[in-house]
Amino acid sequence: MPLLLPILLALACAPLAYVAGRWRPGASAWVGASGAVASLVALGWELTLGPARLVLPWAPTWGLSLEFTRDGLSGLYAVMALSVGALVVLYSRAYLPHHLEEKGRPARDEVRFHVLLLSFMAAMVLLVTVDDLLLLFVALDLTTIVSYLLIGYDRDDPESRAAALLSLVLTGATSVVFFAGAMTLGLQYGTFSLPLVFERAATSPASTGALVCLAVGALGKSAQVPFHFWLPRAMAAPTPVSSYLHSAAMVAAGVFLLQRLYPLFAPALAVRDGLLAIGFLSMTVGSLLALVADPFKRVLAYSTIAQYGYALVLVALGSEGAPFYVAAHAPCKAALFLTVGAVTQVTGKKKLSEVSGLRHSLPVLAGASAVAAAGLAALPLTVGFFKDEVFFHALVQRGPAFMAAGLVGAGLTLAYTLRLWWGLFGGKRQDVPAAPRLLVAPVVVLAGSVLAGGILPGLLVEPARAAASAMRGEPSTLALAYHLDARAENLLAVGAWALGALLFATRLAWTPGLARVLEVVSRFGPELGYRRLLHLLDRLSTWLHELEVRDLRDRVASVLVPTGLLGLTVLWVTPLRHRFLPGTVGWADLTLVMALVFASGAALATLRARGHMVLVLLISCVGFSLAMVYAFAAAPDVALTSVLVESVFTLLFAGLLALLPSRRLERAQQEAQKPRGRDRISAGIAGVSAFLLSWSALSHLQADRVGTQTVKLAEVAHSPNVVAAVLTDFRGLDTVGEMSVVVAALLGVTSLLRLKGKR
Amino acid sequence: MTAMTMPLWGPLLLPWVLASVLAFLDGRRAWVAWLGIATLAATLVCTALLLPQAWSAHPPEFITGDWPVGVGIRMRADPLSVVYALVSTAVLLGTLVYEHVAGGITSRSFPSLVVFLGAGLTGVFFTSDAFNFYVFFELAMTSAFALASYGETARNLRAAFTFVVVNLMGSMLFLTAVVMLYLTTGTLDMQSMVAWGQAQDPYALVVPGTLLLCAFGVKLGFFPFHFWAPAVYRDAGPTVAALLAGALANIGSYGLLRFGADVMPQVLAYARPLLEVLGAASILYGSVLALSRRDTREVLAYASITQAGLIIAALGLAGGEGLCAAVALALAGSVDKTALFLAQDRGGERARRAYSVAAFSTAGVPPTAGFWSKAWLLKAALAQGHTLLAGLVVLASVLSLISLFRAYQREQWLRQGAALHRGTGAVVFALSLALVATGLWPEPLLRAGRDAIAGLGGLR
Amino acid sequence: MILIASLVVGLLFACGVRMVLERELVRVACGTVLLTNSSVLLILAGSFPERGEAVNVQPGFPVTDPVLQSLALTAIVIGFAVSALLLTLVHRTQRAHGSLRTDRLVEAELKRAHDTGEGTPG
Amino acid sequence: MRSFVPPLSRMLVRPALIIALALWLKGGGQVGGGFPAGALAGLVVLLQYVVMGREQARRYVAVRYAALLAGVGLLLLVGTSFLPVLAGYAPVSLFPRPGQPELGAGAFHLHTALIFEGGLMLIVFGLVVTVIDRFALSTSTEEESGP
Repeated sequence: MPLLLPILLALACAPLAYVAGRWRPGASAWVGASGAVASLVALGWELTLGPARLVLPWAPTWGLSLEFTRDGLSGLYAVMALSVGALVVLYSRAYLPHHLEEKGRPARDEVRFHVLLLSFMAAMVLLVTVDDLLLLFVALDLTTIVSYLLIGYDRDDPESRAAALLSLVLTGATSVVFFAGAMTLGLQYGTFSLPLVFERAATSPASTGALVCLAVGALGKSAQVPFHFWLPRAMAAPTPVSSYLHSAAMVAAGVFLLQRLYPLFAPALAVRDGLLAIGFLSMTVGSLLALVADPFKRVLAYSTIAQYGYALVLVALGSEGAPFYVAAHAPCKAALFLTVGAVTQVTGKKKLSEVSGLRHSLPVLAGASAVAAAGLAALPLTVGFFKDEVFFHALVQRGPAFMAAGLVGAGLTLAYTLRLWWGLFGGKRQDVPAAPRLLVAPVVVLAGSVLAGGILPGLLVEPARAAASAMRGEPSTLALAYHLDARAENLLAVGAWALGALLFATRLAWTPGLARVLEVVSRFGPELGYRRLLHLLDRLSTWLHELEVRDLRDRVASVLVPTGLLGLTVLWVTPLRHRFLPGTVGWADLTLVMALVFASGAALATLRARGHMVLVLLISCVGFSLAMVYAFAAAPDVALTSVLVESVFTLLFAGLLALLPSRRLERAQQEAQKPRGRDRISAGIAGVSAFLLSWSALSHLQADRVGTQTVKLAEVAHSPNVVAAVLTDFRGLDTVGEMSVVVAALLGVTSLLRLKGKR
Repeated sequence: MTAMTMPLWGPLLLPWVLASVLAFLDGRRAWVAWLGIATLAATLVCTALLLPQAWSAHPPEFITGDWPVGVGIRMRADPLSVVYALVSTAVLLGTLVYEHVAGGITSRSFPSLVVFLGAGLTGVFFTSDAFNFYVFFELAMTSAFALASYGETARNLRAAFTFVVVNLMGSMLFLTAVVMLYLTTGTLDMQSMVAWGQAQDPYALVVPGTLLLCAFGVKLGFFPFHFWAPAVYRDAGPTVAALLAGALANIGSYGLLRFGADVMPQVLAYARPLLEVLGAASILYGSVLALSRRDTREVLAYASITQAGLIIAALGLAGGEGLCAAVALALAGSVDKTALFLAQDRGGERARRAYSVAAFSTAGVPPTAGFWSKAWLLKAALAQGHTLLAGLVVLASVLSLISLFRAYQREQWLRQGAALHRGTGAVVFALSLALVATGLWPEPLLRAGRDAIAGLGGLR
Repeated sequence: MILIASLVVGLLFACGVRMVLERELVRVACGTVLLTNSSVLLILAGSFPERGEAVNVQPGFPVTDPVLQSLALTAIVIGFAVSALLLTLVHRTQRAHGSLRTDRLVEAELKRAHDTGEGTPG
Repeated sequence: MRSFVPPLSRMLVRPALIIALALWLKGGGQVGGGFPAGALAGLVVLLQYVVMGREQARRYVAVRYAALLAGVGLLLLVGTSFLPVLAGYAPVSLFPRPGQPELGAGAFHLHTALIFEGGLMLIVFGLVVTVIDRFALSTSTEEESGP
């Protein structure tokens, strides 16, 4: 099972790091990073072997198995997750101690962070390698859970707790919707296994509803409009979290899902058009917000929303460049996040308006981040150039309107990237202490890879093609090369640069106005809707709770009244013949009827009883009359028992009354005689339904009951008294149980009324 | 009965005898508590040993005194009985261990009553006789009545009083229903009732069926029979709340499955629209009300109403899949509730983790047991074309995610310096581990759900 | 006979419910006793039509269903045990709250809920 | 209230207990059984409590250890029902089994049902006496400490 090796190595990272961390907190990051690198190496070796699948038995009851795939798509994303993961873990080794010190937390909490980060990496690797709809969802939710824990890592900080909850709710909610879609598809095709699903989808396309559900899950994960607002809030997390989850991993998961499931979406043009619109919308919204945001991490967060909007557009267009776009974007964005993290750590500042001119103090960081920024803005000689190249290529095929939109988008990207970099490193000189080497090194590595991809694009062609063909299920002809001619893509790129430069140069003129407009607009955004909805639900909840029953009497009534009404309804609607038989009354029944009348009279009298003693006597009167009934009904055992029980009970009640303070009793008495109208109604409903239900039951007596059999068997059981035989022998188990009830009640009594001094 | 196979009376007798012995002893002593724990552990093992037999073609059964069927009481251990007994005993065991290690038992009779509760539950699950069901049911209920006031503050007593009075109504309804069943069918043996129902007019069973639904509704606590639950779960001690919500509520779901799906499948089919409405109402009511509650235990109480609603809705779905989902929901929910109620009590790192795991499970987030049970319900609902119910399940998941994690973040023990107790942490950790393990390898849960239903009267 | 018996069952049940819905703990306990009585009566009412001699049965004579009798006995005993427990609980509850009135329990419950800052959305 | 009631109630103890015993032993053949027997015995003790107070009533050993008696009763009950399983019989098999000869004469037969009923009697007696005892005890503390 060679396919498992990288996955197992990735899964092993977190536990290994935990063990190492128990030994020495600092070691966890190194162990985790080396594990990630080992997994990366194993993956690289795997990928040279070509595509493969692995199926392991899992839950045969549901026909589920653990299915893994190794193809271009999973390879590309896994490499991304592992390599960025390793770098970020190392970076956090340098970042975290300072962060923890600031928050006043012990240094050993660092291990938890590394473990969570590595768990996230493992979840991500799992997500991209599984080949089963259900497993996709499981891995997706794993990333949700770990991201909740990571975003809420500063658990003493209310803001980060709120951000964590928001991201949990939004990504969790959308992924449940995804699951509903997956379940629909699973039922439609009779399997969750992706290759089979794709195969069957070729003949019968997936239902639009299911596809929309799947898309919602992906959009929520990738922070696309209208679910985008969780991402900026999630920037409350420590920077390594943002740089990993919100550049290369978690947000990538959503777009990855769409790429993985592309064969399902391919024939559904309406859904794809919807995705296209959302992609453009996210692009615009993200870019504009990135242009005016002040905290650097927010700029990057909005940029992420915009960039995944591009990726979404590519998927919606069915472009073969979609996987490549995400892969090219990831190192650039991660490097920039790491840069701003380093800046924050060195300066203690978080906003663009608070820093400037850091290039003098942090030259290496400035240089490396310049490369990353160039990559993000798609300048030549970086891998980013090609991401826009494929983007433009896809747009060109759709016509001028799309081309114009792409041009504006790319221009905006350049503008905000310039604004960010210049804001940090350009302008008036500020002197700050040098950044620790471990904070800078990952940025340099990432920048190096961005540059390498830009200079030697040929290296990237193969993986990009493999991923594209895995996504679209057909061989890819994707080409990545510099063409020094006036083709549309190049013209668009040049146009975008010009636009970006223009926007950047004139930024002082339009920024305040745009900021004001956006502020007004964003007040009516989906975030407001979310808040309103939640608030409304809270109000509804409180209102319902105010209405809720809290009185003991109403709690009892709420059991009996619905039961009574339900019973009456059932009697009303069930077509049963001879529902009610009045029965016959002979002279022999006279005594019985009289005893019954006596019992009823006593029961009615209890309602009028003022004093407690009278009440108790009336209750026992009911009991004795019923005992009489049983005696006349030829049930002497029952009669005897109920006489004795009634006597004991009367005395116990009397004892209780003697116990209770008389003033309290009197006070309670005065209150007791003021019944509410609804109590009468409840009692009426309960009584009427009890009457009708018992009448119905008594009208349908089965003549041949087990009782007759027991009479015959009593002699065999050596017991002339049949009732005794039933009690002790035939149904002896009942009696043992019943006596256990008595003992349990006894235990309850003794624990409620303890002997003095034994407490 | 060879030496190798576990006799059916083993798990039945063991807690019963030892509960009687424990009744003599002072439960506040450590060794007595450990004896109670050992009893429940042994019961658990004995029940587990019944598994292979229960899964065989002829589940183990006996009739008391070897009398003819109907005259004697038949006990039977089919898969449904065994899985319910296993989970309930495990929950009781965890709770008893928790109470003991959390600082000692403060009442003389606590261990004995918990074991009596265990005996009652095992009896309820194994009996195949309607009246015997009532007797064991009363044994479990009375032990719970006696346990409900544990702690004995004014608050606990108030909860106990509410619990006892409301549940007495439920017991009364149940007794009436059983008697009506006997009067109508002439037998108390469940298998014979199945036969009667197939031969005669099933409409005659509708009235007792309605009463049973209401009686079990009170135990399970679904809308509109749930009004006692929030107050009791909030005001009873945390251990007691765990016992009531985790173990005792199982009687409700089991009873509905046993009487509904096994004894009176025709009546169940007849009641489907009603169950759907009640289920949907409980799901909505529980999830919405949980949102604004600030007391964690109240949040959990409403979450358990949602859970009850899901079970009812699952029963309301036609076909076996819905019933399977109901079993899985009940089993997973039982462990969830116990873990949640216990974890919110003391705090500590492990309790915190356990709480979040159980909360994820309740909300149906993988990889937890709760995910599979909700997935099953979703699957059954979608397979029936019941999009509305599927939507409700999704909504309930989201809302319970919000309310449970709001409570999680609000709790004091989230902050630093929460008391860390090794023993209590270990108990809740074990429960959450079970949830995750089932989530990662769902086959046991799925098989339990599928096979528990396979032998029931409705599908035979 | 059937009609009369079920009427009495209904009447006892209604009186019991009416008592349980009273504002006072002792009456609640009394109400449950009445409710138990009504269900026992229902059990035995099943054997009214064919009642006979339970002791020393001679072949051919009518017989009161012994199973119903034993069910009634069991129900009586369980009802008795639970009521004893309930009485004790009434005693303890009134001592803890200093009142026999159920609305006092509600007040105490609401007060506690109010103290924990309940009722405001979080 | 110095009247004839206290001596009378004391005099009632023995006959009542004898009737209870008779109810127990004849339960198999005629009306009676363990439950009424236990309730009757409990009733007599109850009378002692009501008439003579707790201290006087607790002169009897059986009253002081009533709760324990209930436990013994349950053990008897469980033992009679379940010990036969160790010999391979079904649970709740009473002896003599159907077809086996009976021992005894007249209305009185030796039968394990007797032990069974005896357990019943002890439990019911235990419950009744314990409840009244605790109530009585509670009254005396109530007077001391108040609500």
